[in-house]
Amino acid sequence: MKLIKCIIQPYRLDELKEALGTTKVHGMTVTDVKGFGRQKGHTELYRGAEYTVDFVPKVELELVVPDDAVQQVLDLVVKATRSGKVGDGKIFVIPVEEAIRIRTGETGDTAL
Amino acid sequence: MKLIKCIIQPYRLDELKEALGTTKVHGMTVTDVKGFGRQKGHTELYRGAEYTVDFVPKVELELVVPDDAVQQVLDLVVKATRSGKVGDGKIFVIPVEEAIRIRTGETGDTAL
Amino acid sequence: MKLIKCIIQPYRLDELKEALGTTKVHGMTVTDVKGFGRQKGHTELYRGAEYTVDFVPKVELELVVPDDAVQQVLDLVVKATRSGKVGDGKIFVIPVEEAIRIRTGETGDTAL
Amino acid sequence: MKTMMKASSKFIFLAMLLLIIGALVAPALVTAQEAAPAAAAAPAAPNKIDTGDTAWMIVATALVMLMSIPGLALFYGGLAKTKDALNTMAMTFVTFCIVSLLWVLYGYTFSFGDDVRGLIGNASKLFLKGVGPNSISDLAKTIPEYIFIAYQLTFAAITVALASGAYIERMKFSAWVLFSVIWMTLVYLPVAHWVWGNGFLAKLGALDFAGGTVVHVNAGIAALVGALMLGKRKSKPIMPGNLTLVITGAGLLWFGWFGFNAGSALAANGLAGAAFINTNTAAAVAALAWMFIEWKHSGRPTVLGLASGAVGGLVAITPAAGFVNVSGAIIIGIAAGIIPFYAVAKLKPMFGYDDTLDAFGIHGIGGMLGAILTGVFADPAINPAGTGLLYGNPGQLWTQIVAVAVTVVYSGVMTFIIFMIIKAVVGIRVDAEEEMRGLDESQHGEKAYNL
Amino acid sequence: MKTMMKASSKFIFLAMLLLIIGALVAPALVTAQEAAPAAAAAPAAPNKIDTGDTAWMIVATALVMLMSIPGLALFYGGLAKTKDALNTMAMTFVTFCIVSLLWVLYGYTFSFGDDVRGLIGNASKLFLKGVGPNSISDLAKTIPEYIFIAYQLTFAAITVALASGAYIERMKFSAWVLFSVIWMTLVYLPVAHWVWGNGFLAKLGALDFAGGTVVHVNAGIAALVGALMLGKRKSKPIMPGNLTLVITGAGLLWFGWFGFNAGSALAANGLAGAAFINTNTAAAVAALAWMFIEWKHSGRPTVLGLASGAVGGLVAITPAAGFVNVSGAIIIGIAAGIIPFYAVAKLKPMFGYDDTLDAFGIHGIGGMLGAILTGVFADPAINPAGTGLLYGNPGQLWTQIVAVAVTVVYSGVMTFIIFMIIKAVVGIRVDAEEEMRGLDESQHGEKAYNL
Amino acid sequence: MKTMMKASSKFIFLAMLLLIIGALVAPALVTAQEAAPAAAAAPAAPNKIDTGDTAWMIVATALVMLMSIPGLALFYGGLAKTKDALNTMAMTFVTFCIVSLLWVLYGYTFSFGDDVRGLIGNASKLFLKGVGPNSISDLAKTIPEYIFIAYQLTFAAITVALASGAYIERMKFSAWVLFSVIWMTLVYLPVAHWVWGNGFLAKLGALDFAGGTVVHVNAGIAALVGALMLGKRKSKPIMPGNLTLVITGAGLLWFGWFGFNAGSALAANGLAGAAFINTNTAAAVAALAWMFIEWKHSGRPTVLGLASGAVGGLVAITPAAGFVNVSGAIIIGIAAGIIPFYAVAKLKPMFGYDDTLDAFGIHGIGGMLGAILTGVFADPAINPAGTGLLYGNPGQLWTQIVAVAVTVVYSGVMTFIIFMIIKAVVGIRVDAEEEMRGLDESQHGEKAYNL
Ligand SMILES: Nc1ncnc2c1ncn2[C@@H]1O[C@H](COP(=O)(O)OP(=O)(O)O)[C@@H](O)[C@H]1O
Ligand SMILES: Nc1ncnc2c1ncn2[C@@H]1O[C@H](COP(=O)(O)OP(=O)(O)O)[C@@H](O)[C@H]1O
Ligand SMILES: Nc1ncnc2c1ncn2[C@@H]1O[C@H](COP(=O)(O)OP(=O)(O)O)[C@@H](O)[C@H]1O
Repeated sequence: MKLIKCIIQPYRLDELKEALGTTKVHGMTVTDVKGFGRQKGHTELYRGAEYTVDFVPKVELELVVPDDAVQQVLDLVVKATRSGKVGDGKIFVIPVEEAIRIRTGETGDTAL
Repeated sequence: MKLIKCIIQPYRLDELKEALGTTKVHGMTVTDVKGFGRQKGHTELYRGAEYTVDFVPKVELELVVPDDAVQQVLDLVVKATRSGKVGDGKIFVIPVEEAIRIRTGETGDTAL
Repeated sequence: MKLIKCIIQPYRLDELKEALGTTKVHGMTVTDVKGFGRQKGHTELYRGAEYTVDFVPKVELELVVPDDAVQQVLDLVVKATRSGKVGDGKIFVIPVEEAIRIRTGETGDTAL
Repeated sequence: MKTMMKASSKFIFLAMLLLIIGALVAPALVTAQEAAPAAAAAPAAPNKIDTGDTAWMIVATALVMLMSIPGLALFYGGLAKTKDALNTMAMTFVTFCIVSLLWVLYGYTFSFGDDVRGLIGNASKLFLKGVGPNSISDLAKTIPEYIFIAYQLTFAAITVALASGAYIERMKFSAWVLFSVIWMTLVYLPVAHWVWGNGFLAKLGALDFAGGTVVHVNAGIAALVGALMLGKRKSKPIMPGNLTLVITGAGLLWFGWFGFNAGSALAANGLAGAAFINTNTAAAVAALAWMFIEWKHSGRPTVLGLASGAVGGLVAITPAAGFVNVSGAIIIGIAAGIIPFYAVAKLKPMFGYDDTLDAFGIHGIGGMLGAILTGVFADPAINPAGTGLLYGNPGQLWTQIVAVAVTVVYSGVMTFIIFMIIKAVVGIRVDAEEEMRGLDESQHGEKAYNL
Repeated sequence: MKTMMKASSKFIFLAMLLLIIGALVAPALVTAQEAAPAAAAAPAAPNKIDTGDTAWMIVATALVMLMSIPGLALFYGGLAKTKDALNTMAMTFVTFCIVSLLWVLYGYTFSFGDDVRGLIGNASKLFLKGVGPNSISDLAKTIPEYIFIAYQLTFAAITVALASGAYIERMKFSAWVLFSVIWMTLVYLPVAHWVWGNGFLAKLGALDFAGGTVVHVNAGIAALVGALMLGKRKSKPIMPGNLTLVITGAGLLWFGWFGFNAGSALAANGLAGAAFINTNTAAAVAALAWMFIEWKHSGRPTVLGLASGAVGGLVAITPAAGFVNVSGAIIIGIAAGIIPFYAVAKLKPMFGYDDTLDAFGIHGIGGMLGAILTGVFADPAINPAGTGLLYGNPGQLWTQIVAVAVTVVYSGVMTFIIFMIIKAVVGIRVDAEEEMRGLDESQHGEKAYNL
Repeated sequence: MKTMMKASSKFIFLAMLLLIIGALVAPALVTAQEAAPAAAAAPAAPNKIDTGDTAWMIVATALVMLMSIPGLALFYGGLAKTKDALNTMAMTFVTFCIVSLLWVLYGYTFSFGDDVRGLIGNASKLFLKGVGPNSISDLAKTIPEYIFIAYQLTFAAITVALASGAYIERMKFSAWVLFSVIWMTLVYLPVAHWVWGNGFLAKLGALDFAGGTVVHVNAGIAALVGALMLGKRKSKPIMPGNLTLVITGAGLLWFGWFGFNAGSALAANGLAGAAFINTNTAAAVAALAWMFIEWKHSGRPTVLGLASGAVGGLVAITPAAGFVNVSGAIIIGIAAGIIPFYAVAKLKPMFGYDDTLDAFGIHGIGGMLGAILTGVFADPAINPAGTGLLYGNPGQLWTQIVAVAVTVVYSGVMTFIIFMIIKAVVGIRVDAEEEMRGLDESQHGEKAYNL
């Protein structure tokens, strides 16, 4: 199994969810995060002063998928979230040694 | 060392913390996350309209533990958070190559 | 590539960002988290009653870096965030098998 | 573009419909009997300042000001998405400021100056020329004219601001600023004159105690037309950012509305008392009606439902407050809790216009409801100036319908034109990407919360 | 069930205790001298509307309305957990609406209609029959009766709403709606009549300028009994969701309280002035007293302490506002800052009842404190209608104790019965899982914040 | 320490400068013509309570109270960082309570007691000795003295609270409590007496209708000096925690300001009417001016700009409200929107003092602006008590400058001394680590939000 970590633009989340609906990925975990990278933050105003907010709000998806599904999911994610503009985000693939579904105690791919 | 990622029901956190108190796990990191999975969200009302909130609020625990403690922790987590109802959550085990305690610079298991 | 997860004191973030500016780490992802560990939370008051908030607000940085940059980054992080006081935080190093830049589809180190 | 087409076509249809109504009711104009406007409710003694009346009207003016900032700003701002909350509040805030200035420059004289052919006030009081601490208007014979001017100012301001509820989350701030200036000038001033400045609707005998047509129908139609012109927002779902602000805003609106309705007696007297208790009763009843309907309809009663119902009740009782008795207020309250609910829950999805915060659904519909029911329940025992259908004067109902129809047509047509002009000059909508990032950041470079 | 046992047993004990007190004070009934109720403070001239008094009372009525929505709604809603904030606000909101309706239907006549055997008002003014813009009540001889009706309405509404503070985070919304209807009818109406409608407590000479017993003791006891009946919440720790709302609410309560206390003079006169400055002084002193006590006790002064102390002071000065002088107000303020603090910090944990927001600790205790101290500090130089122990009239203290005891026993017993009935009809508590998810979602399908 | 040096040196320079001004204007003292203080605006009839005037002044007093809690508390609290929000609100809250108590003990008599050598009031009314429900002050001949006392109390309270805006996010709460007590006693009481208690500035003919110098210049200078003494905060960037609170606060300030300015007529009359409309006009114009300047300057108009401009306009019109005509109000409004903007955007960074929320930039600068322009635009047709430069009385402008200079010097010097004393006694700043954790937790053990 792999943990696929996707850091994407918040407003891409819905499209991505739909796209994944077509796969055998049944679940995912989403976190609001602050991103630092090539895409720069915006400037805010305060009584004539300007200060830059140096981070960009992003959303981080964590998907654990069976090895055989990884490639398909990666393609889907890229397809659903690419705009070609700086800030589209990143995908990281991390090995997972075990997964357990708490409810049933099932382990391995069947736990996903 | 392993990183044990547990995605659980928010209101199970306290019980789980107590349970872990009995082990040699000294610390953990907790994040509020949104979960998508078999357990569906609820519906909210707005002037006669109903819209479904499709995610479920969850809590993600990250515990890094020595290899020899993994099994014990897994059992504890399952025991403390299982209700048998859909939505109990998942546990993922991810390999960790190194850990450092910033304060002391200690590394490896002693850093945990 | 490695995923370097740093759990640090929130008010150390700026210094750390500056420090990293000097390296070839171009991006990072930051999450607000609650930490449990040796450093204990504080007590709050409510009409003559005292209750302890048992967690400590922390910030979690996720940095994916090429293998050859890991050591340098680790040193920098420790340098930038160590105060020697309990609660300085932890660093965990986790293997990453693949990285993709959504915008371009680039993979591997060049995607970072 | 497509939206545009749909919008205008929809609008044309609407206009047609109403012009027909207008035509139908023409005869009524002939038969309609004379009747004094609400102002006449004040004692017809020689003009002399009464400290008690003045005390009340100073406070009433402050109360209506409070309805805009922060009342309406909170009610609307809390319902907006968090990323658009400040922009929504800014719309009400800037409008109150703009109208405050224009009102003393020319607004007051064109609506309350001496009547010119029943259509508009004359320019005799441009820049408040000739008004001093001792001046008293014939429309309010026991208070300083300065207070009467300020009191009417607050009505003009909130009327414009109300329309913003249908435009938020996509309208350019610059366009809104322009809209406030033009709409207040070309729409509010004449309509206010027609009804309250001894204009033709007043002469016609239309009853509007505190602004059912002048304020709510007027703003509600502007809301609908503007929403059609702006087109739908990109992101459908409603996400009230902060409902605690909505409840706070609703409370302040209710509180301020006592100044709005009881203040329209222009004196501290029994009529103000009647308007006060009618206002409170209708608001409470409408809140309960909406809550129970929703409980039945959706299975749970909502806090937003209570607040929306209360506002609906306040809107509907506005034209009636100083004319009906408590039973009338209760019936109006029930209607005002149920009908706007269905307008919002069914009509809006059916026609598919994007009235973001239901400014039309609640103020437009509620205002028409109140204006018409005033013609039914006006009880001469409460106010000799008004006798409704139930008390043997069916003509009044007709007159009310005429007044509503005239307002609907005029406000509708003018709003359409004004939007066309603004569209040509500065454009009316922010671009898609700004809309998605939120108007707080794109229009103001600010963020509501840094928690 | 167990909770139930504990609850009732605790309650029985309480009831016994108070019946004994009641018995002890019986003799007082005989010796107690006549004294006019606060209302009599208004000039006894022939009934004629005074525009100044009317102006003030219209505003005072609006101010007391503001105390409920959004005042109390914010004060309570901000203290509730975020997941229960809207439900908490909804309780006050819906109660204000329910009472507003019932008051004009039958509430007013049963509490202020002509006295029937000192127990209740007669039905002569059912549906406000016979009341018009020119009516004036003998209880307020210089203002329109409509305003007097509305003013008294706002007192009834907030009294019921106050009790909700002890019930939140676990009570069914439907049960609360029922409670509002029944409790207002069976408890508030008679008690208000006894004290302010020339009922037996008025005849007895009990002094209650603005509602120490009628409002605060009454609601405070209902709060305690209800909390016992409901039992403890599942999750202990208090987690005030938004303290900025609490401070806002406290400020609006303070502001509105001027209408509550100074308005109880029913006129714009020197007595109102005295009530005003006493109110402000007691609130300020109590806030400081609470702050310093807490500073000593817990090492730091809290903002919630300042706000809670202020409310405690406002509660305690309520019955005394129009009777004591400024020194009296200062002493009452000190007591009201310290005693409720200990009631909340020590008594509650000791007895273990779950009075979520300390409605009993602050309103119950503070109300008794104020009612009794009124019997000590009432200064005839401020108001001839009241002379306290310090000014040579020990009987007054006794009378005050009687009034408190009667209210405690009646409110306690009735609340117990009402809860039993509601428990049987719809149940009083949400199930454990709903409580854990939060009442906003389970009862209303809403969420306070989407930030 | 270094900060300390910089602070004091900066201050010395400031003081020198002003002493020179003071010297320069000395001659003016001789030539200055007599003129009555604003109070004289009330009719000079025999003292008799007028119910209308009383009704208005009761409400006006409540309105000014509302300006502090929650008005200013919200305006400041919403601008503070989230971790310091409660402490910021607590500063205003505790100050209002402290002043409320001290005012009835000795504040009133020392500022409004019979004049002693033009410098201070005598102690005849210590603890309000001799004041009762029927007392009437010669300074307000138609309302109960209790109301006059309470009204003046609210001015004293908000003046002290205003200064806190420059101190927040680093000042010890205990130091602030001490500051409130001492500054109100040694600075506010005498200055208020000089201008309103028939003190030497009144005799000199200084015009200050509602507190331009007494309240805003006074507090603004205290803000600047205190900010210099406290030194800079550790963390630079401003991070307004919750701008919805700021808008709410601004709205409540605007609303309450009607009580502040129109109430300063001390009666419900045409002068109050003039003050009312001037207040609203100046606030609106200043808000627009600030918005447009910022739009030009930074490319986008901000909501905070609208709110800040409105407050700036309210500040500047305060001394002028009852003296100028509407045109005067418009010009003052424009100046008050532009000049404070530059003071905040340019002056502050230039000199580098850390006036956290621009209490000096807005209240200090705006107050001076208003006080001086009053000497230019005072129109005898509005108020015979004041004739400005434009109406042929250049001396008035001079007198205004004198009054401002005297206030600046006195307030500046005294604030410096008071801070030195407090620094010695309890210290003025929290330690770096507490500052970083936030003052809510370190000073109060509380957290604004648990969302
Ligand atoms: N090395 C990295 N480690 C972790 N997160 C990263 C890294 N680089 C970028 N990110 C995340 O990806 C987001 C997008 O990256 P950015 O450089 O802005 O644009 P792009 O993905 O188009 O190169 C960043 O905001 C950050 O959250
Ligand atoms: N494949 C997955 N990858 C990451 N997180 C997952 C995955 N599947 C489930 N989750 C997380 O676990 C939570 C519980 O899963 P769900 O399917 O709802 O119930 P159950 O765990 O009982 O099967 C989800 O809300 C989601 O946060
Ligand atoms: N075993 C662990 N797994 C995950 N996170 C941990 C672990 N131990 C500590 N942490 C995180 O590191 C933070 C700091 O650890 P703590 O024990 O408080 O101080 P120190 O790092 O100085 O030992 C904790 O608040 C927690 O967020």
